[in-house]
Amino acid sequence: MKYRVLYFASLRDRAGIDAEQVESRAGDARGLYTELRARHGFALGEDRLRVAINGAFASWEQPLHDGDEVVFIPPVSGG
Amino acid sequence: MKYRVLYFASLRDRAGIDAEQVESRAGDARGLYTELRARHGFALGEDRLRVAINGAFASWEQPLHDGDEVVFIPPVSGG
Amino acid sequence: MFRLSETPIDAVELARELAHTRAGACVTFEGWVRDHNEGRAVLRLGYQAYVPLALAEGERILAEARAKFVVVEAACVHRVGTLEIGELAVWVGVSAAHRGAAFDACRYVIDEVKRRVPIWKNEHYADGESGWLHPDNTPVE
Amino acid sequence: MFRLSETPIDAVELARELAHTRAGACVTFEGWVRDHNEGRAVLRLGYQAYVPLALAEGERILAEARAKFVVVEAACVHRVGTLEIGELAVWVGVSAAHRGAAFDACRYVIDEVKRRVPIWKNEHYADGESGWLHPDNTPVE
Repeated sequence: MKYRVLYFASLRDRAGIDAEQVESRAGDARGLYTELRARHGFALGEDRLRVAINGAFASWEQPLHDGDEVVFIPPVSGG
Repeated sequence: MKYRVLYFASLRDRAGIDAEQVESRAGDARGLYTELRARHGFALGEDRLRVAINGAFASWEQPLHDGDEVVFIPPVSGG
Repeated sequence: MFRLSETPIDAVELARELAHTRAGACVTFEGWVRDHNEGRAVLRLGYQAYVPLALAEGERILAEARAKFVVVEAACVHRVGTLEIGELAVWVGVSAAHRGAAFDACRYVIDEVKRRVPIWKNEHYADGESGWLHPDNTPVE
Repeated sequence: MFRLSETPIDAVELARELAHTRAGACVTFEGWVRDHNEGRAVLRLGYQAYVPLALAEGERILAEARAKFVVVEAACVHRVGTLEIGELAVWVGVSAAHRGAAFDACRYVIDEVKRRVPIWKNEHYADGESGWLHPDNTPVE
């Protein structure tokens, strides 16, 4: 399936891109992150991240569908 | 002795004056208030008031001196 | 800086004086004249103050806030005289490196000002009556 | 109303929208860019946001504040992009009939915004380094 992945903060710096189309057989965000972490060498583990799917917070186990927008949310620091 | 007494809020309304010179034999604010309460018919008892002498909070028993400025402070309501 | 003002309070000008490159947080409190109190329609307010003691007590409260909380600047201005509905009656501003101290100090100052500073509020009601109020907004007599 | 702004925040204009004749209290919080953090000299900041989720989460927080506390108006604007020292990074304003609710709601909004809204601060230090920060202002990595 194809997913659109957006990167922010330290993940963006590490990946070197804001966003990418990903072709993957991962059926949830957990599997997808494992793949992308290996590819880009992300330092942050899943326990430090939250997941958003199509603009809403979601669980790591929520099934992904073709075309979903997936965002791994590093620890926030607004304000 | 002569004291200068200032009135505020409901005491001012009741006395009908902002301030007055008072000739009194009272040696402290407690005695002075007893006299003035009888004269002006103040509703507020001592337990509802604080005392200021020469611009600083003071006790009801602090000895008064000739020429002191005495203020009986009704419950405040700024803000 | 604690002041009493007979003219409208300029909150923008006051807030400017709180700024400092060390300060990361600024909390302000504004007390406005409401159109009602305890269920009665209010037309306007009058504030009386025993000026020298109000100034001294106000400065004492600001000094206490600076001692209790790690703040950069703390200031308060209170109106006296006649105020219409919606007018700014009291302004408190605190800047600090961190927001916890700014919130706590701002709250401390307005709570203590209302509790201790010799200022009295006289509400003028729509029914033609008026009355002096307690700190809890109930009538004095 | 929760907004993200790429241009300087006009706190005066925002505060005007909080006024209401029912409101007797207004508390505002301003977060300014400090010249230091954790002992390091800071030159400027950059804020990134995941915009649609930041807006949704910001509105959710304001709705929670309105449900938890008796307020008249509650609003928040957060800057994104590059900010210099002393610039206003985030503004929260709450009006209410009584000051307790205004303080508590304002504090709730800024605490939750810092904890939950997907906005990231990148500090640029005087020594040429930069780094993404945690909510507790320690570096991410």
